[in-house]
Amino acid sequence: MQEHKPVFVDWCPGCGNFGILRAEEMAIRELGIDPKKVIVVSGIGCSGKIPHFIQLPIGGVHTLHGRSIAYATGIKLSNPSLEVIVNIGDGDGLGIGMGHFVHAGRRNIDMTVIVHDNGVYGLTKGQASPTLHRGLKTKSLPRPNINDAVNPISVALSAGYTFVARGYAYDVMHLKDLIVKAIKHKGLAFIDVLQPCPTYNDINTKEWYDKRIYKLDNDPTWDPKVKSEADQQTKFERAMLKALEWGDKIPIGVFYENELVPTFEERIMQNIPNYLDYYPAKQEIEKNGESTTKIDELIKAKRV
Amino acid sequence: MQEHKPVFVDWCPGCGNFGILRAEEMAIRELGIDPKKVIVVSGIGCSGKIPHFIQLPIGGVHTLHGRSIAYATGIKLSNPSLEVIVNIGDGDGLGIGMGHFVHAGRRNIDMTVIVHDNGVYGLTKGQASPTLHRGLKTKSLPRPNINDAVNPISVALSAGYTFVARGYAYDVMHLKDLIVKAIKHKGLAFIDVLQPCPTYNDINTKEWYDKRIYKLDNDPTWDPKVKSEADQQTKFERAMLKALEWGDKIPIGVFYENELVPTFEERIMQNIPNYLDYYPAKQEIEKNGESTTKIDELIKAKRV
Amino acid sequence: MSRYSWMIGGAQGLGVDTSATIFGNAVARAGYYLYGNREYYSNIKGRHSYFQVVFSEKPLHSISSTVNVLATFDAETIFQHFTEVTDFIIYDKGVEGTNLDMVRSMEPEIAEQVRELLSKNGLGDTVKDVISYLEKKGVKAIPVNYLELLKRVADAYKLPLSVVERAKNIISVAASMSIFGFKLDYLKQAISSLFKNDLFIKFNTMAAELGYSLTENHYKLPEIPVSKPRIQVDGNTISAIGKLAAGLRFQSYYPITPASDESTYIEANQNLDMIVEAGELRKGGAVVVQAEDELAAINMAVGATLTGARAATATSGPGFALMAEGISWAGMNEAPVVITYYMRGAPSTGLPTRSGQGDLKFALNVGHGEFPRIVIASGDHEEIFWDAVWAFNLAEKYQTPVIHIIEKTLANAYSVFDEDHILGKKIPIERGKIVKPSGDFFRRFEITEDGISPRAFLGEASMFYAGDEHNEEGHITEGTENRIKMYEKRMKKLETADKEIPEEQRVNVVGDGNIVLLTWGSPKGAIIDAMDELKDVMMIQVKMFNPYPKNLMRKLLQGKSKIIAVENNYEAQGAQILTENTGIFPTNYILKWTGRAITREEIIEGVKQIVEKGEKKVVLSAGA
Amino acid sequence: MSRYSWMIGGAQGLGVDTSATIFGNAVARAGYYLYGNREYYSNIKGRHSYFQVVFSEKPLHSISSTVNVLATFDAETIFQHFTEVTDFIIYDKGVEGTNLDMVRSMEPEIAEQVRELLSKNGLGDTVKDVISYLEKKGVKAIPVNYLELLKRVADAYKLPLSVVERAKNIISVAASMSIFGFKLDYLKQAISSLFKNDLFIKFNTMAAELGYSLTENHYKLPEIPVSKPRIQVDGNTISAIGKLAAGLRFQSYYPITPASDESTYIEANQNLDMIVEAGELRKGGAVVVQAEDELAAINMAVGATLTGARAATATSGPGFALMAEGISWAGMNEAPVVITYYMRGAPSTGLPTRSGQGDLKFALNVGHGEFPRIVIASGDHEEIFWDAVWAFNLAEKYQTPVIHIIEKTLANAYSVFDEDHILGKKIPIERGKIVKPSGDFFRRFEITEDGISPRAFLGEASMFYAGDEHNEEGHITEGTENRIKMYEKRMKKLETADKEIPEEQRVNVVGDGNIVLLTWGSPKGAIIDAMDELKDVMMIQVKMFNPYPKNLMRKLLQGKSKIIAVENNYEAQGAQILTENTGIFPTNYILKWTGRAITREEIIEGVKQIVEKGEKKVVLSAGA
Ligand SMILES: Cc1ncc(C[n+]2csc(CCOP(=O)(O)OP(=O)(O)O)c2C)c(N)n1
Ligand SMILES: Cc1ncc(C[n+]2csc(CCOP(=O)(O)OP(=O)(O)O)c2C)c(N)n1
Ligand code: SF4
Ligand code: SF4
Ligand SMILES: [Mg+2]
Ligand SMILES: [Mg+2]
Repeated sequence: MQEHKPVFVDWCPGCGNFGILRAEEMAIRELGIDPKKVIVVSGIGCSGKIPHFIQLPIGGVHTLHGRSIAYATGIKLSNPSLEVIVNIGDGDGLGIGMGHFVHAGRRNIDMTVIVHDNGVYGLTKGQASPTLHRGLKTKSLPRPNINDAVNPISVALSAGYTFVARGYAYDVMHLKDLIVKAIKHKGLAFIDVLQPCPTYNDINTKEWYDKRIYKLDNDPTWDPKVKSEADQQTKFERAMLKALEWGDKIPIGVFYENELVPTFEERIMQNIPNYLDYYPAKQEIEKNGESTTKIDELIKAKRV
Repeated sequence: MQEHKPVFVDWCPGCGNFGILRAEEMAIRELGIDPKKVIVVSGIGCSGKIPHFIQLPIGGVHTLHGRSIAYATGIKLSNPSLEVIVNIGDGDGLGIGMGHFVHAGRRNIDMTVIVHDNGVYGLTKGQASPTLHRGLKTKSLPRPNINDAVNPISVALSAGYTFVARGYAYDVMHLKDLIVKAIKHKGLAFIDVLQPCPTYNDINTKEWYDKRIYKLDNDPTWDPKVKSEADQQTKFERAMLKALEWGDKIPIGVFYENELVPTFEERIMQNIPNYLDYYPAKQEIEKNGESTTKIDELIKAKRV
Repeated sequence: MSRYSWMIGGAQGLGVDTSATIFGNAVARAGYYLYGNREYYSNIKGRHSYFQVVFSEKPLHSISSTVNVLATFDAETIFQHFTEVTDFIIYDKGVEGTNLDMVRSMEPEIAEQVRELLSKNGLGDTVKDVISYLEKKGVKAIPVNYLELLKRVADAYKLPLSVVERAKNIISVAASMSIFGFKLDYLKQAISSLFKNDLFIKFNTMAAELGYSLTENHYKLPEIPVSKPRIQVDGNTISAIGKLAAGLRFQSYYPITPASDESTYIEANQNLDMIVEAGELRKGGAVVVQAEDELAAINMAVGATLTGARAATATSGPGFALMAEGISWAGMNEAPVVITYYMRGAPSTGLPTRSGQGDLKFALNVGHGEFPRIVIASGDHEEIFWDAVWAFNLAEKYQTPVIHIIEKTLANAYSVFDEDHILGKKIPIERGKIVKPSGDFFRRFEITEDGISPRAFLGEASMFYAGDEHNEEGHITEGTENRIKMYEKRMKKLETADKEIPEEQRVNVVGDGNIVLLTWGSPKGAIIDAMDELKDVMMIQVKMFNPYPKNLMRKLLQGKSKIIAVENNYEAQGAQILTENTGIFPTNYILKWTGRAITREEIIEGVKQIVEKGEKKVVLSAGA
Repeated sequence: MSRYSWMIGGAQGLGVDTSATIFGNAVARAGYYLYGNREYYSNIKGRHSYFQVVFSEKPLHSISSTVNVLATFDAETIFQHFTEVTDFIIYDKGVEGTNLDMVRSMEPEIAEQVRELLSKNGLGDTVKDVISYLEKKGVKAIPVNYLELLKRVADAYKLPLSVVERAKNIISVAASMSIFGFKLDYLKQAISSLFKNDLFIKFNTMAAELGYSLTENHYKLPEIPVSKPRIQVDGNTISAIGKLAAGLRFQSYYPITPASDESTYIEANQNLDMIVEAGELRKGGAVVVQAEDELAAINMAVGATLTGARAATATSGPGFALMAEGISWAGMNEAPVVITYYMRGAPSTGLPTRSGQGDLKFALNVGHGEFPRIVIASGDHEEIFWDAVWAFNLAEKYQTPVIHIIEKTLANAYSVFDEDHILGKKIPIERGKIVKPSGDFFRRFEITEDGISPRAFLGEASMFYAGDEHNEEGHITEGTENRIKMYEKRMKKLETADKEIPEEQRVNVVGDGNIVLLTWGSPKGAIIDAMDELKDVMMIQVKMFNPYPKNLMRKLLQGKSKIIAVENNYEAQGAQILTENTGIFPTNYILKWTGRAITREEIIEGVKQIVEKGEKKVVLSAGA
């Protein structure tokens, strides 16, 4: 068997996922990180296949529906030298995975979460995803959607993500820039990517988005970055209000950016001072077939 | 065996849960609902025991950790004539149950969710719950909490709850009023109840709260109720900003109230017109040991 | 036996299923019974999918290893299936020059195998090479100029080529009809009945005419007079209809292949008529909720049962795994929830669109702790209907979760059978011990002799449920005496069920030879269909695994020369359950875990290997 | 055999555990081995809890049905336990007038039983009635005026009464020490070593002196010289230490009784020293994450294993149920995750603070699909340590999830044993086939003869994992040939393990009589302790359920006159696994599902019932 056979990218023609794939590859290249240190963790769905399709020698972990953030957490915390990117579907990450999505915000681990937001459960044939608005009837729905939509941006802000952005799958360069920023960001970064699904979502199409999307950066006064404690409250509130904008105008770009919140890794270091130098994956637990770990003290503390 | 032996209320002396119990009983009495039509659904935790302790002949369903909203959904939708109240712990409802908590907001079923917010996992001996703030070290924690807290009010608002309030376990009359309003509210109501746990949470104590709590109603201009579509955006934004207030001053009362959003029951009626008259639990599916359901059309549609 | 096998293949998303359904429908109109099996990748567009239809004058339940007529319109189908064709291949003249490397959607490993086979025969790797290989082996190749024919259709209706493109399928279906000797009219009728859009009917009818004239009647199959109406249904649909007939009024689900089509069907048909008084219809509805995950789905359904509604969920492996905790609560609280378990290729995400029987022991032991889990498994489409009804009756009689297993292969396959196997028969509803409470309080968990407590519903009186061990009132108690009795009471229900349900109802037995083919679920079909060519065999299909029909199984297996476990898994889990219950081991195994259905020929060949060659275990691999 | 049983009881939250630990510690100082068992309600304050300590010159592993000395300071303990006392009861003179109705925390059913028993003996329902009942039966009652003694302590240290209240415990412990004839000094030492706060040490020491002088030396137990250091540990702690010794560096968990104490201990001791070069220590740390739920907990741990860290989670029934899907992914992706499964009273929430063995078959079959699940179960505290180490070695050698079962009873019980059973012994670490990849790409799932692929870690080269069926590179593939081989490769690891692990290592055998007591987990202790009074018996304790030691079991059971399954469940699940694997059925059963541990006397009595009275099945119920 030859090394690394090319994998057939089996998304539908015209799928927005191609744009995300290209943007992510470009971002990794631009950052000049050793690809094998980049671990792309995904869930289940059309979106979940992305690690297999990346044309770089990365590490790919295609996990369970809704659980990729948990896998990523285990990977990153036991080897913080890795660059972890989580690609989730909107059903995957914001439907079944909503609990993990919110709780990740409470930890602020230094990694990046990218949602492929197509409004549908693609791989199971087009059911409504949690980001599809109520009353909409996409192609494969027998009737209009009866659930309200979640707002990924406001949920991410509420949850404590310290970098919150929205991108658009067909604006690859802009998305690439967002991914670069998200990866560079110290803390948990979130990008909601509007990703047309030409096969099942015939409402939020390219044409539909093209008419509505504008860039936050167009406004020269828009500065989402928190620079001081004092800044925090105002920037957060502004981001939150901006997050509510949806309809005729849809903003893309960075909503909020805050590096003043300590990362989870930093919080661990309060308890394990040499954590980053000698992290779990690095520790030599065995020598000549024997345990290296000294447990004498623990046992002797139990002496009677 | 005699009918209905009194159940020993085995919460710790001084526990805030007693206040919630009393307020809930009073609210049910005040509303004059037939107690057996009131179904109190709970999860697992000290809070989860509440249905057993209520001194009224209610229906009680003590479910699984984190899943009570799902049980309640099944109960309410198959018998919408019941009055369903969900009592959840903060670990229960906002930790392991966070996914259901958020998605319930998307449905707006006409029921009431009450969180016993004590900052700890009481029944498992005081670990940090998702509402405990970072850096706090309550009695049973070996070290300060390293996770950030979720904000139940802003998450509920983001999720789409149409009635959002906060109460205080030691202000029983105020809490009773909130519960009455929540039950009367047409749609999904949420009350975050600040509930001191004298056994494990030695930080957010009665003294601590008594100093900080104030009532939203004290401000005569505070009117959380959405009265028109136009009202919606402003009232929501104001509630969201208010939700961020925490620290020296902690508001209690109603943050947001909106009956313009159709309930899930109303949405079902778009598809099943006589749903409320002849709901699932009421339908006679059997007659003389035989099925009453006509399937002839369905079968004949498959003829070749 | 006259049994014909036809197959159509093509890239996912191009209408292969529809055309196979139309073909089947047309063949059924000619008076034939049939069985059609669908294979597809976990992909929306572009990967290879195919549909095999087998037909005969007699009812059928399995596919074949070989294909009489293979209808294709792309290169991949030819590369993937040419080894299976025996008589005819219909193919696109335009792809003759396509070689293996050009078919990017084909998995590299599969391309490699094809390349090897061809080069062993001194051939290159183009479609043309394959066609000459086939012709040498006596297969008749029918080249079609699809493009030209489609252009004609497009021109006739002034439509862009892209709109009529899928009529390719119909052309190849029509050519097949002609080869078999079936009337074109049947195809036209099928087209009219299955397409909704008039224009579609028109241009497809034209395509059918064009295709039909491409070939000649080779098999000259006679028309068979049909006296009674027949229906053509797949497993998802017949399960849905069975559940509605059984009185299902609440279904919660989370999308998952191959289960969600059942829920979609129920939702689309949720408005129902009930014959409440003689001659009087009352309208009601089944509520269907798309939950946020399977944890919610199971617990919503369990909650619904407490109000008296018949409630269920449907899922497959990954979702079922998430339901474990909820099922345990249902067991503890004696909630009659039904879980329709669509079994697919596992472990984990596995082969999500393929079949498998690897989860049986998981289903039987799901959830922590001891409580009665009734598990039944269906072997064909008719069984699915009746088992769906049975499941609800068992659930309510024994007040415990019931798991109904349907494999992916049956879910997506269809068969044709006589309508009166369902309509006109009594559909029994047994709701068990339901009472109207008299007082304010109701003791939901009263301890009784047979373990079954009278049951009333939330809202009718004050009553309590708890996942903790509870007393008769449903309140938490940790006392040992109550624990012993309440636990025993729950477990006793299984003994009661074991006494009440005749063991004969839990096992299907066909034949009484000395060689036992011991199976469950879908392999039943292949075995039954193979039995006319096998000597001295007996099929034993276990339909209920808990309570297990131990006594009958002991009796049936007594003194048999061979007990061959036939299953779609590696461990022969059904046989392991036999051993656990009876101490009897199978002597041999015919196993398949590729995710593809077992064919009739594989059974014949497998038994031969065992009986004649003395093989202990035969591992099957047929199917692309 | 000289074996003494002591018990202390009182409302939850009042220090019953601490005083039992102190008592044990003091008794151990006198040279005795001991075993202590903890029982408590799922409640934080107010419900009844108790601790039984059994001690002897020889190592012990079980509790007793009866109690020589019962130390109490409230009424409920007397009502709940007076039927168990044989020799002494220490009680609060102040509660003599308390009657059953006044004890609101007692479950009504239990109160009813007590009332009945007393009234049958013509007695009323006060503590006084109980005391006279006991005195009539020859038990010596020792009334204590706790209030007065406490006041003296409070006065002496100028403390409010509420602060010194818990010294009640120490008073009764001290009185017990004096009855047994142990030196007061040992108690003082135990107090000094177990309390951190100086003031606490002081006033408790005073309380000890007061209590000690209340009674006289009755048993006159000799002091036993101890040559080697001994330790006193509970199951949670020794499991945690075992895991750290094994190299655990990542543990994710969600709080649950009785598992979370293990994680708390690990977190509190997460900073570790490693002997990396001879004589050189290097500091490292084990990361512990409190996850948002068990779904996250298992999947975090599985993720961590992919980086090369030894990773685990710990949970009990409800949490384990939520891990099913993640375990299936780990099986599919050959991730060496360890799950420490603290088994408790089930189903559902069940008896969350009591013990049980009802989840064995769930553990063995958890997760959809077929993949190797290695399951081991420990029978005592020493085993827990070594099995924790074994679990990680198995997981990494066979690259598959390993489930390590520890029952609640062992988790919360403690025993005293010789320190050198752990320290000074070689703690073997076998990491299996770990390689450093040479190129850019690493084929993680290479198909090999023994089913085990070389393993490298994320970050070392490009590699892929997928829950879908995958090829050697880890990319999704649905081809049948790969499916057959990759599936077979995974399953083969179980065969390899079965070949490599000596069956003798998977079974503990003691004695070689004709009557087999077949068990697993905690009942081992009661059986071993009972064996000196039983004739012609043999204990077989299965330690590994998968791969099952079939050959050895067949050999061991051959020709035995009786095979008695002894388990803490209803179905005798361990025996069902025996049958599934060997076709052998047990002849008899001794079963207990009250959530309380099996006592030594229950085993003796149970065997008698079976051997002498011909009972088929004995159901046990000892313990309040
Ligand atoms: C536990 C579980 N439930 C259900 C599924 C079935 N499933 C596969 S893909 C998918 C939906 C994917 O939707 P989304 O996350 O939006 O991704 P997309 O395909 O749209 O990229 C589902 C529900 C599964 N794999 N696992
Ligand atoms: C699936 C599952 N995981 C863990 C537990 C253990 N558990 C019981 S109570 C509890 C925490 C309760 O905390 P909270 O919800 O805050 O309720 P409180 O006791 O504080 O009222 C936990 C984790 C459980 N019962 N089920
Ligand atoms: S179904 Fe939609 S999301 Fe999935 S590959 Fe096709 S276009 Fe993309
Ligand atoms: S532990 Fe806390 S929440 Fe639980 S009963 Fe005691 S005081 Fe109340
Ligand atoms: Mg999607
Ligand atoms: Mg809490």
